Amino acid sequence: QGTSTLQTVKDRGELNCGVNTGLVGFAAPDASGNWQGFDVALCKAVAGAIFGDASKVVYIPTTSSDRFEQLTSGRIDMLIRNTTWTFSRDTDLKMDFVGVNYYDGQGFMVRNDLGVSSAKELNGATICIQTGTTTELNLADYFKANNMTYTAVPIETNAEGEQQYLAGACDAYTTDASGLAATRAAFADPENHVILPEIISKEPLGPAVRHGDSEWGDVVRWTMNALVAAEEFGITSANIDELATSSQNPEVQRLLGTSDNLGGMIGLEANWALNAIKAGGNYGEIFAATIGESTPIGLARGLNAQWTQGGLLYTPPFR
Amino acid sequence: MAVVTEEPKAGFRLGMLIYDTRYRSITIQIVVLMLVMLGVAWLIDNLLSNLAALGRGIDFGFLWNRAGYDINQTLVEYTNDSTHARATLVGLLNTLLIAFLGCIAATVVGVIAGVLRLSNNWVIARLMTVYVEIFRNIPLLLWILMIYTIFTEAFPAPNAFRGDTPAASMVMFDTVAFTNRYTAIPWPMFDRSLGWLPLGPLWLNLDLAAIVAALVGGFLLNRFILRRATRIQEATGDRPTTWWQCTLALFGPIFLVLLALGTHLDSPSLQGFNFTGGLQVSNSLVALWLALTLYTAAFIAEIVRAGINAISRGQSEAAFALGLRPGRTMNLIILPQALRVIIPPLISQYLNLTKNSSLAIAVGYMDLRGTLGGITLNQTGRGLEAMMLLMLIYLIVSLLISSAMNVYNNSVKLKER
Amino acid sequence: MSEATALDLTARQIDPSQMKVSDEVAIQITQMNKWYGTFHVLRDINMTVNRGERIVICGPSGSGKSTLIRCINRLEEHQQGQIIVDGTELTSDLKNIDKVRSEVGMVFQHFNLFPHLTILENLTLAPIWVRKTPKKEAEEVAMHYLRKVKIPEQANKYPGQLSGGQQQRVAIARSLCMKPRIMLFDEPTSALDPEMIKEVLDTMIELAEEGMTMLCVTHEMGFAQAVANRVIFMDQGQIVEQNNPKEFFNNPQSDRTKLFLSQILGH
Amino acid sequence: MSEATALDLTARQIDPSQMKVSDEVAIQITQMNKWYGTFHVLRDINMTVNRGERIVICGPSGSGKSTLIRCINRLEEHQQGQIIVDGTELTSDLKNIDKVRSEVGMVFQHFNLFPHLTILENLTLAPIWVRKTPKKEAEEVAMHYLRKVKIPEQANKYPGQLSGGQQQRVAIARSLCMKPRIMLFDEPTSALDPEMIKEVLDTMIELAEEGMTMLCVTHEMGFAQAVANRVIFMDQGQIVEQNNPKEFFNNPQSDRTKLFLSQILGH
Amino acid sequence: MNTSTSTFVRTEMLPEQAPPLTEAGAVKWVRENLFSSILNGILTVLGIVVVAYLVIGIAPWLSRSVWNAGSLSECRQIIADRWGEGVTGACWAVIRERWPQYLFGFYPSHLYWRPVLAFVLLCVAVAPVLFDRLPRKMLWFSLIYPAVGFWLLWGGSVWVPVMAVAGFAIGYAAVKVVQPVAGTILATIAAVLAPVLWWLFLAGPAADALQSILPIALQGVRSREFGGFILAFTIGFTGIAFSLPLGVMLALGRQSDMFIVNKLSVGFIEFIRGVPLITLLFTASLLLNYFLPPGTDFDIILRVIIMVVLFAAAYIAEVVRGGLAALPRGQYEAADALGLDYWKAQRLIIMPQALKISIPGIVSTFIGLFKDTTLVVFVGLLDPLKGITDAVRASTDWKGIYWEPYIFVGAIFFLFCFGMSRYSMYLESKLKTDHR
Ligand SMILES: Nc1ncnc2c1ncn2[C@@H]1O[C@H](COP(=O)(O)OP(=O)(O)OP(=O)(O)O)[C@@H](O)[C@H]1O
Ligand SMILES: Nc1ncnc2c1ncn2[C@@H]1O[C@H](COP(=O)(O)OP(=O)(O)OP(=O)(O)O)[C@@H](O)[C@H]1O
Ligand SMILES: [Mg+2]
Ligand SMILES: [Mg+2]
Repeated sequence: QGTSTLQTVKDRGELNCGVNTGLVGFAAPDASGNWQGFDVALCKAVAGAIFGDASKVVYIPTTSSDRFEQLTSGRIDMLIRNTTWTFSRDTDLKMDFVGVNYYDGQGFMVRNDLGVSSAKELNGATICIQTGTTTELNLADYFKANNMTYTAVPIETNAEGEQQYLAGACDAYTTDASGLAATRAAFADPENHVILPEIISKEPLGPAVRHGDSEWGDVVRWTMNALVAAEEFGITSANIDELATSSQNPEVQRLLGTSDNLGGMIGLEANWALNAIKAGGNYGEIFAATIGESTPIGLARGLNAQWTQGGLLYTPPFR
Repeated sequence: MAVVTEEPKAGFRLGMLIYDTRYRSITIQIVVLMLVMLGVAWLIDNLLSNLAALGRGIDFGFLWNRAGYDINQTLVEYTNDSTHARATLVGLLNTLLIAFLGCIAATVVGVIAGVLRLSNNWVIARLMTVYVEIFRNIPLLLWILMIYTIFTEAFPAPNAFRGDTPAASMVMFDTVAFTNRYTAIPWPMFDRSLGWLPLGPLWLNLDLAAIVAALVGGFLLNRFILRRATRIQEATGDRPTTWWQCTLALFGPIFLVLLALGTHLDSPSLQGFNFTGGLQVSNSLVALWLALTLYTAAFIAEIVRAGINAISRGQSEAAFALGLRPGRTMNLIILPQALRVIIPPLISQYLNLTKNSSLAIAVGYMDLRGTLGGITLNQTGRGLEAMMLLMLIYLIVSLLISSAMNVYNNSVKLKER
Repeated sequence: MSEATALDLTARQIDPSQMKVSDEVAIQITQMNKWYGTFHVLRDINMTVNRGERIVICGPSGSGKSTLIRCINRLEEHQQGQIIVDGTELTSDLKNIDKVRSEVGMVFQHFNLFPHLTILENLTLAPIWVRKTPKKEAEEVAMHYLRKVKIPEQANKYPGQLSGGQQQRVAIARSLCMKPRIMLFDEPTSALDPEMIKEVLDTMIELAEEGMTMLCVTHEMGFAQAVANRVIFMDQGQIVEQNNPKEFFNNPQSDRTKLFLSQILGH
Repeated sequence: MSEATALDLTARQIDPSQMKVSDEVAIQITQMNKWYGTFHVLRDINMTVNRGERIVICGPSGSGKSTLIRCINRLEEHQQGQIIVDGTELTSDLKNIDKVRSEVGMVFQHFNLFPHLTILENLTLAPIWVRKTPKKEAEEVAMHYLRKVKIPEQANKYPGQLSGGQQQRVAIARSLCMKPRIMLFDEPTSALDPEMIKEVLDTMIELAEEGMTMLCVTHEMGFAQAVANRVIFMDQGQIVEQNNPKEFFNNPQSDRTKLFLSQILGH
Repeated sequence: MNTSTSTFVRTEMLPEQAPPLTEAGAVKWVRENLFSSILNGILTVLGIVVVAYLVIGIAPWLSRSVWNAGSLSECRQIIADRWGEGVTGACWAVIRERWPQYLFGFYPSHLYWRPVLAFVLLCVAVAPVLFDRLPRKMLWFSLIYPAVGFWLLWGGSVWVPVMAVAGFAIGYAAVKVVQPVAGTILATIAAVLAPVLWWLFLAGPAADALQSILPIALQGVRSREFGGFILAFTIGFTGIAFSLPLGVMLALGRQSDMFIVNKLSVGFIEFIRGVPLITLLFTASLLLNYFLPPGTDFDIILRVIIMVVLFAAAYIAEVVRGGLAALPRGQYEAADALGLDYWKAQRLIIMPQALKISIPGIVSTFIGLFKDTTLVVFVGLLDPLKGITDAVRASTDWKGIYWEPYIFVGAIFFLFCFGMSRYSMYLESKLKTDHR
């Protein structure tokens, strides 16, 4: 497309953000129609970075089958729909993944009374899977590698999958571990279900943009990095205004736009990161507010902790 | 005589393109054709430039790549190592299977409901009216979801059959188990199986072929017997009783073939998480089948009712007055006429059912839409190609069905003055 | 109706009273009553028809003429009284009904030919399936009657391809193929165009000349005068007057009859 | 057909030869040929109709009478020869066709009234949409003609509520509302019950008395004798004989005409 | 008895008598309607058993309905408290709490009056079409209703719909101006070309200009905020309104004896009828953009509506074709003979009759279309059946509730579809006796 995405978005005055049609914790409309969730927060941050106003986002629900077309056809500017970064998606489908906002892996959930403690014991089981993701392929590969058989019950949506699983229509429910946790948390009897220890795949979930518009990719990538960096530097939505004026840390100053003008290099205002962080807080705050342990989803940070705490979050330096 | 007119053959004027009946229709057609071609050219031009901008072309090569996913119901050999093309074939066969089963069941249910709706039994007629109205006026998707939910909610999980005092038990002398995943039923196995015959990419199951041959043979034999009865009737006036001969002809050959193949029933039994042995008919198939059947049957019932009503009372009265008994009247007079009225809309219901089976996705039945238009599309991202192929296949199936209908229509058209 | 045809028919100079009427009783109806729901449609019908009699039934619309005639071959069920046809009483006994129906032919106002069968098949259907006649023989009989109604060349056409008059003649032939001893006609000409009425009436007159017992609901007074030996006038489900045609037309007794006759002959 | 009506008409004692006929040519047909596919339905038709003439066309069924009359306002297309109506030649030029059609009124056997419109709407439709007459004026004209055909009180009924004869008179009035200079009738009475034929014929006779140019396909010989100043007899797509009514009926020349006349007057 | 002695004259007419007992009253009714034969008796008993079984199965559940609760677990608690442990009951509280979502999706709640008003006006607009006793003048409102409805639902500047409507006025004016000068054909071309040019190039700027002079606007609402039954109604009714004219055109095309026009219509109709609607919807959501100029992006609801319209139009075309075929040739001939041209004959004579004949078919196509609006869920729109229900069930409060939402949605669909089918039956019976 002729003009740059950033310019298009600025002209439009709104960011079209492709999200899940409804996955609690990541992206789902609440009863009054406001979108909430981990993915949604990133949309808000990007909007904050560009416009200084986190509300200038249009959430476009995408299904697993139409999400890539929505992006390549330009109807959405960025896709942030718990989408796994894979080689073929990055190359063949002409998309650019700009980073990973959640490190996930596929796991299994079973009932306690099934008496299974390892995925290796699932030979012959009936397994509910949500179609249209990488899960089918992982599942097939895993069972093949372990020389086991299974019956797949393909399910269109998570809600349907839960229902089937709870009604006992399948022995195990498989999807990304984050999703399993979220699902289990909402059960009436979470204690009767276990998530098996095996994580059978790497599922780096991240935002994707169209291939060939690196400037726009940079905006999204560095907005995300800014959130991670903010957590690393202890910048929170509570103290950010104070730090913006008083922080002596040069990197914090650069990040918040008080020195240098990093924003100008990617075509944004100087205080872009400040606005991005203000939109929903830093990575840790967002995590805690949407999917963290205090929420019904109750996910631990795990791999998604800062590198300083043994996790994989590691942002390149802002300079 | 003051005739103010020009010779018709006099020179051609431009206005004649519009005001002369000879040229007018040609003019209009050319304009329409040009507009349509312009439109199509515009679309194709957009398509090409869009694809060029994305750096993609139309490429069906993905069909020959490894599919990588499993399908829970396969009528032909399929593993996750098979190609996407094969997955498409599996999906197509699943679509055809549900369409076939649905059409048969819907016809049976629909005809019964339609006839009962005309019955003079007040309770039954009302009941059928309620059934027809309820099913016709509520979206099919809702029926599919509801019936599927009933299945998952109402039947026990397979592990309920486990243990010394199981919560659930099998029915029909421990041969059939209804679970919330599938219905496990006994299935014939052959001791002296004939094996498989390779035919290109597909394998022909010789057992199946033998059974089909026996069925067809029995059918032909039955027809022969009926023909013979007609011949005898024509010659002597008396029609020999044929019902036992027909029964023998219809079922004899298949019985012999099954015997020859060493058939025994393989009953399902619980092993591990699930039943093994026999045949497990997945609930998604059964629920979808039931929903499609009941929904379409409601429409068929109306068609049947209208068809029978369309035959005037005078026809049966005339037959009665000639001394024909009601049964004969039905067979010789009413049915042949009603069928002419019924069959064309019936076939378009078959078409609808086939197309509606694409809602299988709602219950995870892997039909054409679920494989080619679902997982394959998602995995390869080839939306344009997959959708075009999907439409093409549906279109071909539909056209085949409707051309069969046209052949039939033309063959039974009533001769008029 | 069309006076032309009426005149023409009488011009044939058949004297109805000359035609043979035997003493044998063909149809005997005694104190017959019928209701549709609560509507009393036939009231105390008493009637005897001798073999060879040709009876015309007339009366205003809704007076129960069709119902009466349809009771005779049990297309309608009566609730009280007796109907004896050719010695067989009509009860709900299926065998009796079958027997009566195979003795009695019926021709309807709207022909009721079977549109999916050829003329020949229409004619042979009942002989083959009810009388169990071999097909060949049935076809010969059929062709005989087709010749009699003067349309043998139409044998392999379908009813839809024939004119109304031709169709009605086929309907008569179809009844005749069962060799009935009694023929019932329910307004056989009232659905026909005027030109076609004549050809059907001609066929019926021929039948009458051969001594067939006939009951005919019709308003063709020309026909009544030409062949009937009795005219029955019905009103409100009752037989109001009954007389030979001459008397009936020239000297009606009841007021209702007079009124009725003035209406249909008036114009 | 019904001799009663025929007699009645002649009883009016109009002498057709007294009605005015001008020398102006209204319709001129020269060497006209028409085929349906390969079937040669009209052969070398030559015919001149003067303004004010009243021509009756008769002939056996299938002889091409309807086709001829329908060619005159281009409901059918002819393939050879010339048809000139009121100075306008009928070619494939739409303007000429429009012109001719607005000069020529046509009445069909089956009336072809528009069942979804009231009588008044039927009558005003063409004046309003084709002649662009203001509605009010069109309605006045319509009422005028309805009075003329003697059913002004039916103006707001629907065609289905009228008897056949009334419907046909409405159809005539509908044509007249376009103020045509020539009227074509295609068996206007053959779909009517005998009682209704007269009322339609009366209307047509009135029209004739006013000097309308009329071409009428009909078998009503009474009508022909009463008003026609020429009778054309067609057979097998050709004009076989053409004469004034008196000569035509009393002294037919061709054998075919004789045969035909004997058939329709015979019974 | 002898013929000559058979003279008989009734002097006194017999009075009507009551039928014998077997012919009337409840006894007869039961005997004839329930137990007229053994088979019938069995069927009756069977039917009663089935009904009883269903009632016994469902009635207790229904009788234990809870209307006030904040979540499913609360609901279950209430049922357990009230009717004892282990029994099940219906939890209608979910409907009570979420009905705005079922009706309006995520339409801003302070603007609910707009869709409601639009719906009320829709009834007003549809009334004169449905009931011909109402004054014909109301049809003018029906004609401009699409613009009114659009403005109420989506909001924005009033001038956009006004300018859109102006296009039709311009087309009409073009005819009036061109026809006397250049004849019908050119007038037709002008009638098509002028509005199209207007819509493409002038309407937008004109609306902007007027808006800046005389700003009248409603708060804009985005398509994405549509959901639930307003989505179903919007798609359903727009689909109905636009598929009818298109279907009529297609039917005329298919009846036409012009080879190319005929074949194009046939090809289009057969193609659309040959593929499932769901694939067309996917085309709308996935592929349409490939076929449009790079960079165009238009509303998803609009795209879906276009597909639904095309789909329904193909079916309507077949229905109308049946109606056209049922018209006697004489009607065409009479119109010709009166000098009406093709379009006038179609408009004044043929279509009014053909459409009347096809009403049952058209209505059942509409019912199908309305039911099919539930399929938009597969392209990510929040239809009432699955879209909203899934959204409701995704919330922690109402996780695990199945029947109540389904029954609620099903009941509303039934109400409307059944209403439509009854209306068509009313019309059919009315037309049967009409003008007779
Ligand atoms: N199946 C029926 N159920 C109820 N009433 C009926 C039925 N058939 C006929 N009737 C009524 O019975 C009365 C007699 O009907 P019938 O057809 O015998 O009259 P008809 O003398 O033949 O009249 P027409 O000359 O019009 O044929 C009429 O009032 C009619 O409405
Ligand atoms: N559309 C048509 N296509 C082919 N043949 C036709 C068509 N219309 C009429 N014919 C044939 O042309 C011949 C003349 O028909 P036409 O209707 O003109 O006869 P007619 O003299 O009016 O007969 P009738 O008295 O029965 O109305 C007939 O043989 C008829 O079968
Ligand atoms: Mg009768
Ligand atoms: Mg003719």
